[in-house]
Amino acid sequence: MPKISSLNALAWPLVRQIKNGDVSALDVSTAGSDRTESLEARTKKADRVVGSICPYCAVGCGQLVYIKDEKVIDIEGDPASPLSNGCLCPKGAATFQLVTGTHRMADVLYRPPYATDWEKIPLETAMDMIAQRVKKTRDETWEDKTEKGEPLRRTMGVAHLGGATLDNEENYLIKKLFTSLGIVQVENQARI
Amino acid sequence: MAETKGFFTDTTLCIGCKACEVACKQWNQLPDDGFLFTGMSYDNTVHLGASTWRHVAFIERPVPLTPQHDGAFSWLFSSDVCKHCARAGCLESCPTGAIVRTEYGSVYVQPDVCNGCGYCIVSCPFGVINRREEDGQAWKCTLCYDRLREDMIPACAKACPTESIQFGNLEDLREHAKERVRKLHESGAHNAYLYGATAEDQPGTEGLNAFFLLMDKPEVYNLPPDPCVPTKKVKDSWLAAGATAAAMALVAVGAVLFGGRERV
Amino acid sequence: MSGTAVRYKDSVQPVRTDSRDIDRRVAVLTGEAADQQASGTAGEHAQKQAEVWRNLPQPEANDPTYYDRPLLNEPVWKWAIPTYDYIGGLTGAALVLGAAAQIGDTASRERLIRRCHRIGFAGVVVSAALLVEDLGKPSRVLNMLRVFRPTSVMNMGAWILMGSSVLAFGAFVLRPRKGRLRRVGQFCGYAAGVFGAALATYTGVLTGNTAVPLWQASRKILPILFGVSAMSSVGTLFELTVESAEERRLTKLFGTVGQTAELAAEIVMERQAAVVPRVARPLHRGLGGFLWRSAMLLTGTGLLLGLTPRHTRNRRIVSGLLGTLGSVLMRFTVEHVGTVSARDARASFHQQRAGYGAAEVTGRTAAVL
Amino acid sequence: MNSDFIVIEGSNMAECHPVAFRWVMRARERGATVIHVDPRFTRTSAVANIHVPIRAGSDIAFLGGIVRYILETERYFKDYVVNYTNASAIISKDFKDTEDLDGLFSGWDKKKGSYDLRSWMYEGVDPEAAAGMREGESGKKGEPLQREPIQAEKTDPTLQHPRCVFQILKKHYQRYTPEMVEEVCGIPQHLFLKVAEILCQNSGRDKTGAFVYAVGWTQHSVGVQFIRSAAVIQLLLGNIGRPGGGVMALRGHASIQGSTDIPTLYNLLPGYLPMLRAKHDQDLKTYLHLNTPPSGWWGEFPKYFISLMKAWFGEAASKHNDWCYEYLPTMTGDHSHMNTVVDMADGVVKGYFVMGENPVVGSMNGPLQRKGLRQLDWLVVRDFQLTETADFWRDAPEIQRGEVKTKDIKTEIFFLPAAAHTEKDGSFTNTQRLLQWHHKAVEPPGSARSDLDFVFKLGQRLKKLYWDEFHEPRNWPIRDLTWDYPTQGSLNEPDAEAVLKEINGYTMADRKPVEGFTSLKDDGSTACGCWIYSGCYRDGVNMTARRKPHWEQNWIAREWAWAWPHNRRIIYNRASADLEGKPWSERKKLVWWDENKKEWVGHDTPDCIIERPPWYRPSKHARGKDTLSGIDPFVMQADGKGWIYVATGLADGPLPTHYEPQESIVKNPLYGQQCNPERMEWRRKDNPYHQPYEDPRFPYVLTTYRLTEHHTAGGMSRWLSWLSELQPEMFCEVSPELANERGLKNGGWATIRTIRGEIEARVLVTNRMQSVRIKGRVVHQIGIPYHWSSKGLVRGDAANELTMFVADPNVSIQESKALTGNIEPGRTGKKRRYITSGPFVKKLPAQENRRDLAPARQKPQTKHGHRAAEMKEGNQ
Repeated sequence: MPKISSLNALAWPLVRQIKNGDVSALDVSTAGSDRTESLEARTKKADRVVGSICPYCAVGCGQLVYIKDEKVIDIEGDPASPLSNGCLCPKGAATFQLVTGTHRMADVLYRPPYATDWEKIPLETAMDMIAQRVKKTRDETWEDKTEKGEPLRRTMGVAHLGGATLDNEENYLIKKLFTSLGIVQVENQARI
Repeated sequence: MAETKGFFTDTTLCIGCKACEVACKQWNQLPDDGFLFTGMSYDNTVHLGASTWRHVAFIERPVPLTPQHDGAFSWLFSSDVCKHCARAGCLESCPTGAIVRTEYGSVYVQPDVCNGCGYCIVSCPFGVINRREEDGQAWKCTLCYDRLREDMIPACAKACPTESIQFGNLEDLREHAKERVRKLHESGAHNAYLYGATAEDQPGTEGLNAFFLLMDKPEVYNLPPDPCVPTKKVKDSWLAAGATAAAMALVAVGAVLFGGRERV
Repeated sequence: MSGTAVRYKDSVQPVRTDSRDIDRRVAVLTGEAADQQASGTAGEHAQKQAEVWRNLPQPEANDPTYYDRPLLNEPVWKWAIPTYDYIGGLTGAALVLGAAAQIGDTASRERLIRRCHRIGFAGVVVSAALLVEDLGKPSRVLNMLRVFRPTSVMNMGAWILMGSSVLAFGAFVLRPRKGRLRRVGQFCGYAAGVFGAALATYTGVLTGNTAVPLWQASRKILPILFGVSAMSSVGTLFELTVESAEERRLTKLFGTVGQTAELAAEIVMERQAAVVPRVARPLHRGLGGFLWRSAMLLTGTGLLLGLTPRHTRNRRIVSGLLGTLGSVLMRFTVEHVGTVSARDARASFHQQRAGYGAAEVTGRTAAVL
Repeated sequence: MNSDFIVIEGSNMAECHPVAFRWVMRARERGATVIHVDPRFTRTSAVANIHVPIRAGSDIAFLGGIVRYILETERYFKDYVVNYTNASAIISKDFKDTEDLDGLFSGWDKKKGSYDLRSWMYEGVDPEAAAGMREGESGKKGEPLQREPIQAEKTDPTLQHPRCVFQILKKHYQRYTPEMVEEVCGIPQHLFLKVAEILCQNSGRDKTGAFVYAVGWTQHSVGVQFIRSAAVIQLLLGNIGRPGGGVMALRGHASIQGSTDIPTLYNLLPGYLPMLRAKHDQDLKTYLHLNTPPSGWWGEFPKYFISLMKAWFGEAASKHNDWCYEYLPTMTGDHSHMNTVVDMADGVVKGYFVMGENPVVGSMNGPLQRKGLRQLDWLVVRDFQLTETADFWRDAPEIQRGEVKTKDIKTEIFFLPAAAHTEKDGSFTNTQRLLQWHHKAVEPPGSARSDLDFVFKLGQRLKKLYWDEFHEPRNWPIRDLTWDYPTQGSLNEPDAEAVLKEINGYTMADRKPVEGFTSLKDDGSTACGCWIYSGCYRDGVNMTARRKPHWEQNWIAREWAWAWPHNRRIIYNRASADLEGKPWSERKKLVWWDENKKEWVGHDTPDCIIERPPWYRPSKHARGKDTLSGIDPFVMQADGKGWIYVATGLADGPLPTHYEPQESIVKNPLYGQQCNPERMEWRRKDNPYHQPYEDPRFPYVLTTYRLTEHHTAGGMSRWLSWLSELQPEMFCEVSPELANERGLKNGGWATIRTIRGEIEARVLVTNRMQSVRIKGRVVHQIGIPYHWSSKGLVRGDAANELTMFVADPNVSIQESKALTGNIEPGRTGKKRRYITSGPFVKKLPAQENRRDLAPARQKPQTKHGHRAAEMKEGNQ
């Protein structure tokens, strides 16, 4: 819409121009708008800044996450990092889109055997179902000993893949839980 | 009035990673420019535009980079950006005062003022500023005006992993750039030179606040060899216009006074 | 099962929103370009436009470009601008003629003056409308008058149009009155003449004052071309309407001079452009070449037809039409060839290498390699 | 950054690790020579001082050539080599080199189809234990850390003894001449010599150089040996444990290092403790015995293992029940990814968890991957969006082509949205072993949860489910598993710091975090989840979250986050000082012995026993780490020396030897043995191979790779418009010559085919793809990035539809960087076929035996890897 102040005679830049005796009217001091005058980096409005690490490759560049009203307003490099000095590669620079993009799913989906479509189910239900599947498969495929009588104490019926994109703590719990369940086929990208 | 700020883009340090392009889009929250496979080496954004304020050019040449290099091939990268000319075509042609010269010497389009007349687009000798299809107004690099206000450096310069994009006080950058060229010449890279570093280097724009270190002809990077802000030449046009106006008046008066009479 | 099933067909491929695809529930967009409008389909749009590079990615050694991509962004102006150029010219010239006609004993020319002022008044209104029509943000048209920026031809134009409008209105409304009002109107008429002259020619300055190589090369001749074409526009327009013998002779003279000059200017423009062959290309090749020739042809035949003695009414109308078409087409052609020229990076490169870049004003070229 | 030369080989650093490359550029500007050895002219080559075009998969020949050059010209760093490496060690009489056996080492066992390592051992050292290690085909073959009680008994400091490592090395590489290098790699001699000379000139007391590699080296059937050859060069030049030196691995994922240290890998327990092997580790005693060498750092082994058991099973783990040793499952062979997939396809594996990975696109032989998924009972996928793996049942290529019907797929699938790194606390371990903490910034959207939360709550549920069955011994581990992490927040997620504290370790008595692994005990008084990470939470401070700006500390930046072990930034840095403990040179000083303080000091944390003087020599009866003398920098090696010659631990030879890839276009010019004899094959109908060389149907070399603009299988980039617009479509890169030969047009379409499948891609014709000349014959190479697939904003066929299952014997990493294939103009259209839906190229008589020397062929049929080979001749 038309800028009100440009109609209001006093705030009319032309008036300012004459006051300033500015012939060219090229400078912001003459032609600048109110918005321009009050312009500032949005990061200044952030409620808090959270230190983070780039989730892409293994260089481990430092990142700063700016939050306002519990929403992300900006993610950029952390100058303090001795590894990256605030730099990011294109992927790292796109982290904002990675974590706030519309591509991210917020629903738990379930595809029954032979079904042609996903259906939405509650998280809790899904967790229960998964736990039951694990137990069932484990019990059915449990191996105690080899024919030679060597100890096995395991199941080959359940396997896991993934970890290189996860946190150490997560990998630790995965390894801890699955090993105690007798699952040996735990693998990740390190092998791929 | 703060000191004049600018970019020095040293193409010999560029690795063509496009971090600058994405960092710019992220900070300014620009939309994508379309998913377009161009067949132009690794360049799929093609040109600066309304939604692309940093653009990395990829040039494959059948000649070695310098005599020191083996093989008969080299690959040039150059991150192009608005030049923020000392004499800026877009600025001087903007009828609304939407485009202004900021306290940092940069050229800034005020999105709340621009009425999309489109005159700046044809007035830029570098083809930088543009209007997006769906969009009513002109857009271009702001030199991160909003960040400068908080003493933050522009997003592209901050992200650049190899310091190919350097931001700072124009004077310091110029000094540093000259030194850099000297070093390169010593190392045998004789075709290294500065593009638009000073008014002497580029009289047509009286120097670029965002200047470059290049290794080949400007045309190779899609940069004009001797650009000129149109307003430098507008005098001729006004004179011609004045003369025409006068002539028009004369003919009119003549026609009125003598043209009306019946010829015998 | 499927009764309760939530369908996730869309999730097979991600949903595009505004080419940023940011989920506003978890993030805020307040960046400088956050308001930039972009439909999710901008992508496909771009797909259609750009053609894939088919050769080896390698610049030509002696005449390099960047994959033959344009250096400049082409004009975004639509039909409204050339139309504006024509109408504005017509208006301006009419106001000039109107002012001139006010000189001396005007008894026999009242109808002419009146008609000029009517055209002038109607013209400025239409011109303003066209100007608004072409803006990306019409609502912001008034920003044209935010500042007085001498370097911006369009800003000057805005003020000129502003002035012309006021004066044309004054002349049109007041001059028919009696006494002081008439004198004011009379003054407005003269003043409108001055502004009209500017209105008729500044569009040429505006077009020439750009980086588009062909327009740049024609920057001296364009104001002249536009100006004289404005004269012919008036002349040919009056050809179409019945006049008193005196008025006819008078306007015809005005128009004929303009038309002749228009033809001459077109030839000169082509010559000047051709100094750097690549620059003149759009005038010689393709649609541009055809339109350019046609415009000249129309103007030419119109002129000849008008000059032949023994005027029948029909012949006048025909010559008038041809002339008018010629002028209109010329404006559109100039617009078109400019667009074509902007697409040709080599036009700029050759022009500047040939010393018609900054060297023209600075006396030396800056190109290093 | 402190290097004088940097060889980037098997990595495209500028493209895949731009920010790390920042430091390479710094070094280059300081005058270092950057050399890029790569089949393609990449963005790295563009800014390197020298680009060396090489035939994909021939790196060992090139590096071997450099070793030979160093030895011939006597340019090795003598003091370093004699004292810090095992060059002087004397090797057993029974050792035979590839020179003698035409490409095989001594000890090849026809029946087992694998090596018996006894003959490779140091003279006078009992090889039994070493042999023991091998028998079980434990996946830990070649696992970098040695545990055998090995220390060379006999050495010859003059390096003249005919059987000393140095002389063996000389002999082994004598045929790797510049001429041979040119013949094998296609590298012009002058270029090779130039590089070799630069390496030598820029090494020594005052100069150092680094090798940088990535998956360009690991993804080969001789991957480990590629890296070994670089290590040999660096040891000879004295470039390890010193500033600007080293052999650097650049890894692709945020915490891929972490997922090896705290392994989501089948063959390891946290901290590189080996997983139990059914055959050997039948009880705790044997397990500890086999893994506790009397010499070297690993003498500490029991402390680490028992502390781990305490961490996992808490009070339940006691001396009486062998610290719950019997709670752990055992291995019976190689259970790595590709075997898992094969087992899926064969119906052995019924349930599968996939977390933050997209194997359908990122792993070998896509069709086989999907075949496996189709056979599953249930699949759980956790990711940001529906990946190709989550949606394989409705838009995989074979579904689109109608060869497989969605309604016929039985697999039950759960998709759970994952939380992003900004929505959870946790630490990543980067490629330099640096643990860095990322803090939770916002709550995850909707039902998205962190994997920590998922696993924790899954565990809780299982404990409940098994409640009534805890009497069963098999369920005791679940019963006793310590799983009482405090929860927090509105989603009451487990507290990641609590987990980190457990990883760091604490004393059972008062639950205080331990100082570091040196304070771990083997009496059950300490618990520690991962001994190498011990110290990351010392004094209850989260060291990994330290963010002290680099400008407030020295260039090593010891106070930024935390590096294992013991916050050491450069490992084996004792080697940066000479025998007397003085820096080799002022320019390259890092750590040194301070006579006044009577301890090691320096910029970095010294990687040695801090108060042990350089002149310390162990007594005869010394055990464990006391055996490390003052001049043994390589504390993780049993003998504290850098191993030029690997006496044990590697499956496929003590010295790197050039073998051709599984699929090559040429015959091995060096030996009769064509391929790595120990490589793992999967000879199945759904995983066929081309002929070993000169397969008329597949005349070109294919190599896969990544681009800056995308991330691995694309799960984190193909859905982002800002990245997608930069590389919007699948393409392949070919040289102008090849384009002419096959009529390909730049920007046009091409179909690339292997016997596994075929894909279509846009063509980039470019001089960056350089054809190499092998014996005057032009070898064309085709480059195919592997980022794209059927989903996302930008799409294209997936490169891994073409690749095969075949792997390195040491670490089971597949070979995707060098294989053969064919290319033709035009799109594939409907006729496209995959091996899973039947063969589609004309059958040739199988010539498998051309792959191996006769004795190497007899491979018994056991469960996994090449041992699983169903010997179907002519399975093409």
